[in-house]
Amino acid sequence: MTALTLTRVPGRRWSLPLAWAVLAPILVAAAAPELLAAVSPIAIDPVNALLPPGPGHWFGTDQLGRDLFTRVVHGARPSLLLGLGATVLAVAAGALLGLAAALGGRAADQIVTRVLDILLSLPQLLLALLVITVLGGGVANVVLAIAVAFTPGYARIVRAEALVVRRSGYVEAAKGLGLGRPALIARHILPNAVGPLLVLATVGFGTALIAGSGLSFLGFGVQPPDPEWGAMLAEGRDFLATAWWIGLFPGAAITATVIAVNVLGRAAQRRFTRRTS
Amino acid sequence: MIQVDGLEVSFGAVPAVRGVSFQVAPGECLAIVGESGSGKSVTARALVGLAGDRASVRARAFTFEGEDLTALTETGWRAVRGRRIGLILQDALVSLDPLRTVGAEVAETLRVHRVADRAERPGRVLSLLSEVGVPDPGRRARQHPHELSGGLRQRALIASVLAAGPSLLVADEPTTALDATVQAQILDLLGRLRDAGSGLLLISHDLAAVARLADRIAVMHEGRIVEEGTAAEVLAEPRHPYTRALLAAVPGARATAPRERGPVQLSVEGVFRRFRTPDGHQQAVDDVSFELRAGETLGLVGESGSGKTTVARIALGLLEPDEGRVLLGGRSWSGVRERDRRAGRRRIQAVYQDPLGSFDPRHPVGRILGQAVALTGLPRRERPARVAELLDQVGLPATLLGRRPLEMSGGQRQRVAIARALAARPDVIVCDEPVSALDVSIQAQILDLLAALQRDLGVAMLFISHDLGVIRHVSDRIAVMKDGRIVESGDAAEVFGSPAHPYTKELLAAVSWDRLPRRRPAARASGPGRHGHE
Amino acid sequence: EPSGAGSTSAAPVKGGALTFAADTEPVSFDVHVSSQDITGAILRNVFDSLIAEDAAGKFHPWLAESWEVAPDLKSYTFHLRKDVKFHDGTPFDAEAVKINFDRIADPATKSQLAASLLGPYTGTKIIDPHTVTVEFSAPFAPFLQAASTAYLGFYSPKTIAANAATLGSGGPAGVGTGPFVFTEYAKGRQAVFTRNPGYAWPPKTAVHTGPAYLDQLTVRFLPEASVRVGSLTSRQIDVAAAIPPANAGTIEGNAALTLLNADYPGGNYSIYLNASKAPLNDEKVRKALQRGIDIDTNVKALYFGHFKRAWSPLAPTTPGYNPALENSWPYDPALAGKLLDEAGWTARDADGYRVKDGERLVVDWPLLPAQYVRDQRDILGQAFQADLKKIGVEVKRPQADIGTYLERVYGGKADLADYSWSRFEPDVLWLLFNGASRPQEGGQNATFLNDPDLTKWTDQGRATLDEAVRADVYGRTQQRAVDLALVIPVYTQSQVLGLGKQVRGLTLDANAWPLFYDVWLGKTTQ
Amino acid sequence: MRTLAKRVGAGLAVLYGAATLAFVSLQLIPGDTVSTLLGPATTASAEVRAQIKAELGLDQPPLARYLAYLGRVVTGDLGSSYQLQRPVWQLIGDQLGPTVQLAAAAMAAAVLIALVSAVATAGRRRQVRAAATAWELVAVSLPSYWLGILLLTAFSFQLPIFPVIGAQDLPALVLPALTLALPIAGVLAQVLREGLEAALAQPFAVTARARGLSQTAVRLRHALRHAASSLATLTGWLVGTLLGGAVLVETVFGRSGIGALTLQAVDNKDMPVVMGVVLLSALVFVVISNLVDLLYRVIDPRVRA
Ligand SMILES: Nc1ncnc2c1ncn2[C@@H]1O[C@H](COP(=O)(O)OP(=O)(O)OP(=O)(O)O)[C@@H](O)[C@H]1O
Ligand SMILES: Nc1ncnc2c1ncn2[C@@H]1O[C@H](COP(=O)(O)OP(=O)(O)OP(=O)(O)O)[C@@H](O)[C@H]1O
Ligand SMILES: [Mg+2]
Ligand SMILES: [Mg+2]
Repeated sequence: MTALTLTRVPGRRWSLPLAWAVLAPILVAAAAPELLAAVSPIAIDPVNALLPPGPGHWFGTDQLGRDLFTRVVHGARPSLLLGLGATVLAVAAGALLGLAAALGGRAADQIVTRVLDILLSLPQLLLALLVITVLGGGVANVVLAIAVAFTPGYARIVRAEALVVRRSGYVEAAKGLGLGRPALIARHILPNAVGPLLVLATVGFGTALIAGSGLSFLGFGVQPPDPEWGAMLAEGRDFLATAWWIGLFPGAAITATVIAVNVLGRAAQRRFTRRTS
Repeated sequence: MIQVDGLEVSFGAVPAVRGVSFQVAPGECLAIVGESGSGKSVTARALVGLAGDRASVRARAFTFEGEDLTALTETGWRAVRGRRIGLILQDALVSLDPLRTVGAEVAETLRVHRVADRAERPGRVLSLLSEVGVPDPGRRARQHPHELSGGLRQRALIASVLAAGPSLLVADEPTTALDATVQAQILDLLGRLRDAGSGLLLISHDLAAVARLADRIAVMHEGRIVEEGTAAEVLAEPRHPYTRALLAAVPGARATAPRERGPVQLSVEGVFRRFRTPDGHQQAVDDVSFELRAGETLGLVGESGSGKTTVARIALGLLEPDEGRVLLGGRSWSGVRERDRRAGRRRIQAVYQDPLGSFDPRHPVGRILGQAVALTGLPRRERPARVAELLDQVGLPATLLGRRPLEMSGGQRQRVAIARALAARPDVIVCDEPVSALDVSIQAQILDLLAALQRDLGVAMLFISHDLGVIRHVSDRIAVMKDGRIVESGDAAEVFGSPAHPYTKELLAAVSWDRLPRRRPAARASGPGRHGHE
Repeated sequence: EPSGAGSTSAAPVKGGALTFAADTEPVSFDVHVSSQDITGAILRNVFDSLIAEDAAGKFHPWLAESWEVAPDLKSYTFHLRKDVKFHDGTPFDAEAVKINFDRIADPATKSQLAASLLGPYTGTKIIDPHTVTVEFSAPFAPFLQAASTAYLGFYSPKTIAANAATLGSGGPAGVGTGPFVFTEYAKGRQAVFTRNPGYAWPPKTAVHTGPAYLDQLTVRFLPEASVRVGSLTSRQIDVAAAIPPANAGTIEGNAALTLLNADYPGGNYSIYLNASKAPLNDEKVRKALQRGIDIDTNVKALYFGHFKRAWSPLAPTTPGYNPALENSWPYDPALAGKLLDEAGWTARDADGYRVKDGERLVVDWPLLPAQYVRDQRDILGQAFQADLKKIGVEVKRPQADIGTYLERVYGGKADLADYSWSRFEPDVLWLLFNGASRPQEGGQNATFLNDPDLTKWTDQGRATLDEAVRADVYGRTQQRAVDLALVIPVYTQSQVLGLGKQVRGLTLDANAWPLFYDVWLGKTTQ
Repeated sequence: MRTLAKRVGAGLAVLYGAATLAFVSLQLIPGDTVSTLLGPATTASAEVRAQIKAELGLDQPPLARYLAYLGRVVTGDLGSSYQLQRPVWQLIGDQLGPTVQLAAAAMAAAVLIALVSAVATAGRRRQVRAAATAWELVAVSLPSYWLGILLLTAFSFQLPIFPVIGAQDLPALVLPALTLALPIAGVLAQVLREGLEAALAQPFAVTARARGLSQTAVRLRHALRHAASSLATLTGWLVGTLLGGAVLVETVFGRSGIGALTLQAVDNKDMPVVMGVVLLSALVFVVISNLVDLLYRVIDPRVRA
C-alpha cells in the first residue's frame, strides 16, 4: 500500500525451524510408527499397569499396561488422519459450494448462500453433535461430523474470494485475451480463490484435532483400540490425580502439533499474501 | 529556520537516506524531487522524529529555530510535532482517520497542543477549514473523510496540520493522487501559506508541480541530494546527469507529424452505459462516439470518474453498452455472444493502468506470455520462440521469464503487459492509463516504447489518461471526456492550441507548461531493443 | 453387609447440610416413568414404599403394617399405616395406593420400568380406607421386592391430579411421604431436599425413628469423575458416588476420607452369547470362549480389586446367588484350544486365526456407542479381544450408532452382547434367560435361546414365594447358564462411594445406594 | 425500512432452514426411532412403545409430520421433551439464564484479556510479540475441557480459591468463564493485534503522531476502533464458540445451562429438545449478528454509505 510502514511483522527466525523440528518426528511416527516403537500399541500387560514414566516406558503405561510412548507414536497416524481427513473433506466441500455460489449464477448463489447462512448460524459443535446424533460415533463419523461443522466457514471464504477474483483485473485481462469460461475458472479463479483457503486449512487442521478430542470427551468420539490422541487425552482426564502421564503425553502431542502447524500455516499465509498482494 | 546537516537514516543495515543536508528559511519553499524510493519520504518523516521504530537516524546537525533536535526525547518530539513542524503525509487520501469526522481530526491537533479549550475548538475548526478553502465548513466538519472528494480531503488534512500553527510545513507529495484541476488549487493554497511566512518543504516526484511553487530545488537520488539550486537554475541548467534525465523524462508534445491514416479499425457509435448505484443510477457513458484508424493514436482524457475506463471496457468487448454499438474491423463487436466474440478478441488487446492487478499473481512471466501466445493458436513448439521474441520487442531480458509479477518493478511489469498485448498481433491496442502508476523517468521509457511499436507495427491505439502531458505526448487526435460525455475532440495540436470547451480550457490552465523546458528529442532514443534497467 | 462409616459411639446430632455428588443426573424425576438407577436412588429420600427389604432379602413393614399374599400369588393385600401424611398434608391411604399403581400401569404414563415391576397387574381393590388388594392376572412372586423399590413409591394424589405430566421435571411437585421434601431442582446442577419435620414412619430397617437428622440434602450432579474426586478431596462436598477405581487409592490414603464399597445386586456385567446362530450355536465353541478369557487378571488390572470378578450371572449380594459356581470354570486356554479343535476349528490362517471349511472363526461383538459405555468396558473388551486372539478367535467390534446397535444386538444378528442389570432380585434371571424375554419385544435374553429348563425354572421362580424352591430353581438356572456357556460373567459392579469422615451413619440399601435418613454430621476430623 | 424488512426476511429464512435441518436430522436417525429414543437398558413394553410412537407422530407420513411440526413452530410451540416431559420452550427458558451469564462473563473476560494482550504488544519488539503469540497459541490449542479440569485442579482443589459448589454465585463463575474465555481471548487477541497493526501502519496513524499524539493515544483513540471493526467479522464464530464451548464447560463444572441441556438431549436422542436448541442457536445468531451489523455501522461510517 505504502512505504510508510511503521510496524512490520517481524521475521520469525527461529519459529519456523522449531515448528519443523517438532513436526518431523510426528510425521515420521505417522508414516512409519514401527520405526520409533516396535511394540504393538494394543498389546496389554496388566501386570505393568500405570507405571510412571521411566526407563523401559518413557511415557509410562496406561491402566492396561500398554506402553504410552508406543501408543502416542502409533496414535500419530489416526490423529493426523482425523485432522487431515476432516480438513480435506471440509475444504473440498467448502470449495465446491463456494465456487458454485460465486460462479453458478444468481439462483445458485442465492440457494448456496441461504444454506450456508443456516449452517453458519449453528455452533460448530452443535452441527457436529447433530451429525453424530444421526450417524453415531466412530472415527469415520467423527471425521464427517467435524467436516460438516467446518464446511460452511470454508465455503463462505471461498465464495468471497471467488467473487473478488472473478472481478479482478487479471480475470478480465485473461478474458480479454480470449480465454474461455472453463479455462478462466480452471486456470485463474479456482487456484486463486482456493489458495488462501489452503493456508487457512492448516490452522483448521489443528482445530479439527481439538474438536475431535472434545467429542471424545463428551463421549461421542473415536473409540479404542485405535490409539487416537484426542481420545487418549479425554481418557486421561480421569487419571489426572493418580497417573498424570496418561493425559499429559497425548495432550502434549496435540498441542505441539497444533502449534507447529499453526506456525507453519501463518508462515505460509504471510508468504501467500506477500506473493499475491 | 530548519537546518539539517548530514542526515542519515537506515533500516537495519539498509540505508535509506545517506547524508542529506539542506535548510529552509521562513517564507521560503524548498522542493525535494527524486524518483520513487530515493528517500524523500523518509527524510520528511525524520524531520518530525517519525522515521519509524526500526529506523536509526543520525545527523551531524539538526536544528530547528535554533534548537537542537538531535537529542530530543519522545516527549520533546511531541511538543514539536504539529505545533512547530507540520507534516502533510504522502498518502493524503488515507491520512485522515476514516472512522472519525473531519472536524474531530482538526480538533485533535488543537486539543493535543492545548491551543484552544474545549469551548473554543468547534469555532476554530470551522475557521481553519474555511481558511484552507473548504466551502460550507460547518457541514464538512461533521462529515467523514469518505464523504469528501480528494481535494477536500487534502484541504482538511492541511487544516489539521495547520491547526496548531506550525512555522514549518513539510508537504510530502501533496498532490499526487489528485486531478489536475484540484492539484492546481492545492498548490495555490500551499503557495499562499508560504507567502504568509511559513517555511515550506515540498516533496514531489512531479517536476511540473514543483516548478510552480519552489524557490529552490534539491534533487534526491538514492538517498543523497545530488543537486541543489534555485528553481530556475536547476530547471534550466541541470548539472547532475540524473537531474537531466529526470527533466528529459517529462513528456512534451508529440514530435512526429500526424501520419497518414489507415482504414477504420474500431468504431464506437452512440454508446450509452449506466450503472446501478446505492442511490439510483449513474450514467457512466453518455452518447460517446469515435472511430479509430490503423496507425493512429486517439488520446482520451478526462478527470477521474468521467467514464474513460468504461468506454475502454466497452471497446474491448468486456462490457455491453446499453445503447449504441461497437464495430471492430467493420464487424459487430457489441451485442454478440461471448462465444462468437472470442475469435475476434485477438484483434483488440489491452494494456491496463494497474499491470500488477492484470496478472495472475501466481503466474510467472513465462506462463503469462505463454498463455497469450497459446491463444493465438500457435503450435506448442513454436511458442517459446515467440515468447522470447515478444520479450525482446519490449526490451526485457529472457532472465525475467521465471519471475512473478510481484518480483518485478513497475516498469518491467508494464513492459510484460505490453508484450502480452502484442502477442496476438492485434489491430487495436487499448491503453488504459498505462503509465500513471509509474515514475516519470520510467513513464517516458514506456511511452517511447509504445510509440515505437505503433510506428513499427502500425496498430491503432486508444490511449486513455488523465494526465494531459502524457496525452499530449502520444496522441494524434484527442477526445476530452467529462461526466460520461465527450465534450471536445480533434487533432492534438488543435485542442491544445485552441481549446474550445470551457472544461478543456480549465484543464489546460491547471498545468504549468511554461515553467518547464521543452523536452529534448535525445531521450527518444530509447525504445525497442533497449533493455530496461529501472 | 454394607455398613455405615460412622459406627462411633457419639450420639447423633441433628442439623447441618450435606452435599452428595452423583455422577449422572436423572433424565426424568418421575419414579413411575424413569428406568434409571439414579432416579430411584435420589428419590428414595422422598418416596416411601409399602414394605422394606433388608440386605438378606427379608421383608419388613413400612407404609404397610402387615400384608398377606394369596396362595395363588395373584393378589396381595396390604394393611396400611394410618398416621402417614404426604408432604402436602394429604393423608396416605388406600385411595392413594390405587391412584399411584393405576397411574403406573396406564400406557399414557409411558413408564419405562415401574410398569414392568408391576408385571401382570390388573388393578387395585380398595377394601377399606387403609386396606388394599393388588391383583394380577398371573402368579407374580417378585411383587413384594418390586413394592419395596422407590419406583413403586407414592405421589400425593393431589400432585398426580395437578402435575401428572410434569413430575418428570423434578422440583417441589414431587410430593411424597418420605423423610425429605423435594424443594428445589436446578437442571444440570443440583437437586435440593429438606427435612420433612413430620416424618414418623421409617421402615424397620432404619436405625432411628422420627425426622431425619440432616436439615438439608443437596445432590450435586458432577459427571466428571476428576471433578467429583477433586471436590471431595478439597472438602467441597461430603459424599461422592461412583469413584473410579483408579482414584479409590487417593481416597483411601486421605485421613479425612473414607471409602465405601458395596456390590450391586442383580445381573453382573456379563457377556451373553448368541446361541441361535453359527458359530456360537456350537456349545464347544461357546465353552472355548468362556474358558479362553483371562477375566481375573484383566478385571483386577482395570478395577484395582474394587470390582470383583464374577462367576455367576447373578451378583453375590442378590438373594438366590449360587456360590457353588465360584472357581468352577477358571481361565484355561489349553482347554479352550482343545474344545475348538474338537469343534473342528483346527486349521489356522496366516494371521493365526482358526479356520474351518475355509472360513475364519470370527465372532461379532458390536461396540456400544461411546456415551453408553461405562467402567471402561470398551478397554476391558480390548483385553478380551487380545486373549481370544491367542486361542485363534477373531473378535470383531463394529462401531455404529445406537439405532444400528440395537437392531444388530437385539435383532439377534450379533454373536456377543454385554450388559449388566442391577436389581435386588433373582428374577432378573427371568429377564436374562427366559425364552419369553425376547429382545425384539423389550426382553433382555440376548442368548436367543429358548432353553426349556431355563425357561421352566425362571417361570417357577417368579411364581412362588417359597424360599427353598426359589433358591433351588435360581441356583440351577445359574449353573445351567454357565454350563451351557450361554453367558460369560465378567465382574460384579460395585458402588464405590467416597465420603468425608464427618459423615456418620451412612448406610447403603440393598441396591447399594446411599440412604440419608440416618445420616448425621459429626465434627470434622482433620 | 426496506432494509429492515429484508433483514427480518433473511433472519426468518435462516430460522426456517434451521427448523428444517433439525427435522431432517430426526428423520435420518437410523434404526427404529422409538427404540433409539429408549436406549438399550429398558423394559418398556410394546404398548408403551406404541404410545410413544403415536405421541411423537411417528405413525404419520414424514410430510404430514413436517408440516405439522412447522405449524407448531410457527405458533411458538416447540413440542415437549419426550424424556423430560416438559414443553421445550420452558426447558430452554429455564436453562437460558445460567448460559447467558456464563457466556456474558466469558465474553467480557475474553475481550478484556485480548485487549490488554493486543494493545500492549501490537507493533512492539519481537520478543514481546513472540511471548504474546505463544500464550495465544497455547490457549487456542488446548482443548477447553482440559483447561477447565486444570484450572479446577489448580484453583479449586489444590488452592481452594474458587468453589465448584455454589455454581451460580460469582466466585463459582470465575473458573468456568475463564475456561470458556481463554481460547476465545487467544483468537481475539490475534485478530485485534493484526487489526491494530494494520491500523497503525496506515498513514492516518502516522499523521496522528505527526500531530503530536503519543503512541498510546494513537493506539487507544485511533487504532483500536479500526481493530474493533475487524472483530465484527468474527461475530458468528464467537456466538458459535460461546454456545458450543458452553456444552463442554457446563459438563466439566457441573453447571446448568443450554450446553448441559443440549448434551443430555443428544445423549438421549431427545429430538424435540435438540430441535429447540438448534432453533434457539439460529435465533441467537440472527439477532446478535444483526445487532453487530448495526453496531458496525456506528463504528464504521463507511459502511453506512
Ligand atoms: N519502515 C521502513 N522500513 C524499511 N525500509 C523502509 C521503510 N520506510 C522506507 N523504507 C525504504 O527506504 C527507501 C526510501 O523510501 P521513501 O519512502 O523515502 O521513498 P520516496 O522517495 O518517498 O519514494 P516515493 O516517491 O515512492 O514516495 C526505500 O527503499 C524504502 O523501501
Ligand atoms: N462496475 C461498475 N459498477 C458501478 N459503477 C461503476 C462501475 N464501473 C464504473 N462505474 C462508475 O462509472 C463512472 C465512470 O467510471 P470509469 O471507471 O469509467 O471512470 P474513469 O474515467 O476511468 O476514472 P478513473 O480516472 O478514476 O479511472 C464512475 O462514477 C464509476 O463509479
Ligand atoms: Mg514517498
Ligand atoms: Mg479508469
